[in-house]
Amino acid sequence: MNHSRRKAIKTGGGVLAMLFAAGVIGPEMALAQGLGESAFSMKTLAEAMRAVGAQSPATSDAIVIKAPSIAENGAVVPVSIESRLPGTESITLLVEKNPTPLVASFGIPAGTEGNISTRVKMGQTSDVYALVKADGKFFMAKQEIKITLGGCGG
Amino acid sequence: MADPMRIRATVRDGVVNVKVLMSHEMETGQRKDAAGKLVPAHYIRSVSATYQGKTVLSAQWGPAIAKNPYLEFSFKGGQKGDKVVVTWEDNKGEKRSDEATIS
Amino acid sequence: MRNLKRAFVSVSVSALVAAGCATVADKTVTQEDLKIIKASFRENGQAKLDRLDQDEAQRLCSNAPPATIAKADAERVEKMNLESIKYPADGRLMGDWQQGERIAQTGVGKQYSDNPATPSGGNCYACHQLSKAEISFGTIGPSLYNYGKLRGTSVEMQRYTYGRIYNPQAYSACSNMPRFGHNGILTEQQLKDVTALLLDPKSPVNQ
Amino acid sequence: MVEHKSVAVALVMMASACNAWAQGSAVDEIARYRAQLQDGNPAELWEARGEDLWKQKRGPKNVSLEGCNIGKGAGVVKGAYAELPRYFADADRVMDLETRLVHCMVTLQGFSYADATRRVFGSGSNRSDIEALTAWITAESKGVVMNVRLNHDKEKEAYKLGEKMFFFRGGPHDFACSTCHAESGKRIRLQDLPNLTEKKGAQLGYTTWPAYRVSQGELRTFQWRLNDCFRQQRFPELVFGSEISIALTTFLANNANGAAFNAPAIKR
Repeated sequence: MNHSRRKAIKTGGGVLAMLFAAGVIGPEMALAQGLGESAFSMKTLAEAMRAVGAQSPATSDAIVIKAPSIAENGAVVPVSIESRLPGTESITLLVEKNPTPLVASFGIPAGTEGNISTRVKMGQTSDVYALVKADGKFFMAKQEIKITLGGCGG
Repeated sequence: MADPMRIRATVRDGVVNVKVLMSHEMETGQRKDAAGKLVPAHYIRSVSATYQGKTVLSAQWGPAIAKNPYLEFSFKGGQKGDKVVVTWEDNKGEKRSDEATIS
Repeated sequence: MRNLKRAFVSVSVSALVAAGCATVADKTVTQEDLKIIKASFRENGQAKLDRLDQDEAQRLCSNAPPATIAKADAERVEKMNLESIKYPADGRLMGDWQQGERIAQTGVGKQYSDNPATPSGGNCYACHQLSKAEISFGTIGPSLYNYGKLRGTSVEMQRYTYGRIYNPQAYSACSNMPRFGHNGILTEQQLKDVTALLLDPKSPVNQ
Repeated sequence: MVEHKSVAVALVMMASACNAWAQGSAVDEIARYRAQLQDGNPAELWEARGEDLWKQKRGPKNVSLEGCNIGKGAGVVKGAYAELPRYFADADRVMDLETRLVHCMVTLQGFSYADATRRVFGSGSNRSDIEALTAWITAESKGVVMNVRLNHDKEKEAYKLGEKMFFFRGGPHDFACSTCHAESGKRIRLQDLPNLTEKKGAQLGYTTWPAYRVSQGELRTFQWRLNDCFRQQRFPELVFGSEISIALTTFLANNANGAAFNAPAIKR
C-alpha cells in the first residue's frame, strides 16, 4: 500500500517535471508553499510537521479550529481554520492518525484573510492540527474529531 | 475534460468571500475496487486563485481532501463586477480554470 | 409490552386518519399484489426471489399498521416461533464476549452486495445501546447497557437471552428484531458469543 | 418472564436517563456536522451537468429533452417535481420523474430502453445521466409546495399498493420499510429515522431527496433510495422504474403533500 503510494507520487513528480519543461505550468503553481511533494508522504505527525518546516510549534489561542467534535462519516469532515495571528503567511492542516498526516497547506498572501474552510477525509477518530506560520514563526492548535459508524448494512 | 467548478464570489464591506466546489474523484491510491485491485491515486494537488492577475490564495493538497472538494476563503479589496479566477491541477497533470464575477 | 405498543399504534392510526392521509380500506396483500411485487424485483447474488415468499409470521405481521394483529394470531406466532428454538447440543450458552462485540458492530450479511462466504454480523448497535464506549448506537430497540449486571447469569437467564436472540418472535409477536437463529443469520457459535456479550460480567455491556 | 420484562423496562428507563446527557451532546455534535456541510453542496455539480444534458441535442434522433412533458407541459420544468409521480395518458401508467425521463429519452431522442437505463445509478467516473438530469429538475422545484394528486384511478391504486408494500415483511431479516420508518424519534446508529407513516415524517423524509451522499460522493435519486433500502432489507434487487418503485414513491410523495420541497440535499 505504502509502496504503491510512493510510486504514484514519484510518477506524479515525473509528470510535473514534464509539464514544467513544456511550460504548461509555472513554478508558482507547482510549489505554492515551497513544500516538496515528499511532505505529503510522511507517515507521522512529527515528520510531516518537520517537512513543513515547523519544529515543536507553540500552541496559540489565536488559532481557532471550527469543526464538529463528532463526524457522521469520515469521508467528508468539514473543517474551518481561522488564524487571528498578525502576519499569517500560511495555514496547514494535518490529521494525526491518517496514513499520511499532512492534508493541505494554504498560502495566505497579504490582503487575504486567515480564514479557510474545506472538507477532509479521516480514516478514524483523531486529533486535527492547524499549523499557522506568522511572521516567520509556527504556531498550532488542535481538536479531536470522533468518527462514528453509521447506516444499517455496514 | 473535468466538469466546470461552481464558484460563488460575493463582496461585503470590501471583503470578497469565495466559495468553490470542484468536481474531482480525489482517489487516495489506497482504495481497492470491486475486483480487489488498487485504484491509482488521482487527486488535485494544487489550487490557486487570482484577482486581477494577483494571487489571492495558493494551496497544496494531498489526497485526504474529500471527494468533490469544497474550499472557502476571503480576501480584501475586490470590487463588484470584477472576476476571480480559480485554477486547479491534479497529480496526472490535468488542469482546470474557471472564473466567477463578484456580486 | 405488546399491549402498550398496540395502544401507541392505535393512537397514531387515528392521528393518521384525522390527517387524511390514510384510508381504512382493505390492506391485505392479495395474490394479485404478490404477482406485482415479484415482477418488481430481480434476483441478485444470494438474494433470490424466494425471499419474497412470506412465512406465516411475516404474513400475519405485514398488516398496515403492523400491530393490528389479532390476539389469537399473536399467540399463534409466538407459539410457532417458540417451538422453533434449538438450544446448543453441548448445553453451553455463553461464548466469547469479545467475538460478540465484533458481531454486534458488524452489519454485513445476507445483502445481495455481500459475499455469502463472509460471516454475517448481528448489527446490534444499529438498534440498541450496548456499551458505554460506543456512542454511535440506535434506538429502535431498548438500551441493553448493563443487561447482565441487572439480571445475573443464571441458567434460566442464559436460556432466555439465547432464545430471545435466536427467535425474538417467540416472546413478542411481530417484533422488529430479526430472528437471528431461526433464519440462519448467525451461527450457533455466534449466538453464544452475543449471549456472552450481554451476560458476561467482563463484557463492556456490564461495566 | 412477564416479571422479567417489567423490571427490564424500568431499568432500561433508568439507564437511558443516566445516558441522556452524553447522548444529547453526541446528537448535538452530529447536528453541527450536518449544519457545517450545508454551505457547499456538491449536488450543484450534478445540477449543472443535468441542465446541459436537458438542453443538448442527443440520441439517434439528435433532439434535446426540451420537448419532454414531465407533467406540466412540454419543456416545463419549474415546479414539475412537486407534482410527481402522476398518471401520464400517453404511457397509460403512473410515472415518477426518473421513469418519465427514460420515457422521453426513448420516445423523443430515440434511445433504446436498454441504452436509456444502462446506468441509472452512477459510480465514480461511470456517471449517470439520469442522476444529473434528476438533480437539475428537482432543484427547479426547490421551495415549491408538494402537491401529488390522487385523481386518476391508477394514481389511487398506486398509493394503495405502495402502502401495502411499506408494511410488507420478508427476507431472512423479516424487514419491511415499516421496521425502521413507522415510529417517531428513532435512530439507526446516530442517524434519525423519519416516521414515514406520519405527515411530518413523510414531509421531512421525502422532500430531502435527491441528495448528495457524502459517504459515497454521489448524487442519489429517490429510485436509488428505494433500491438501496431494499438491499439493506435483504430483499432481492428492486427493478428501476418497476410498479412497486412507483407505488411506494406515490405513497410517500402524497404523504408529503403540503411541505415545501427542499432538495437536492446533502446527507451522510
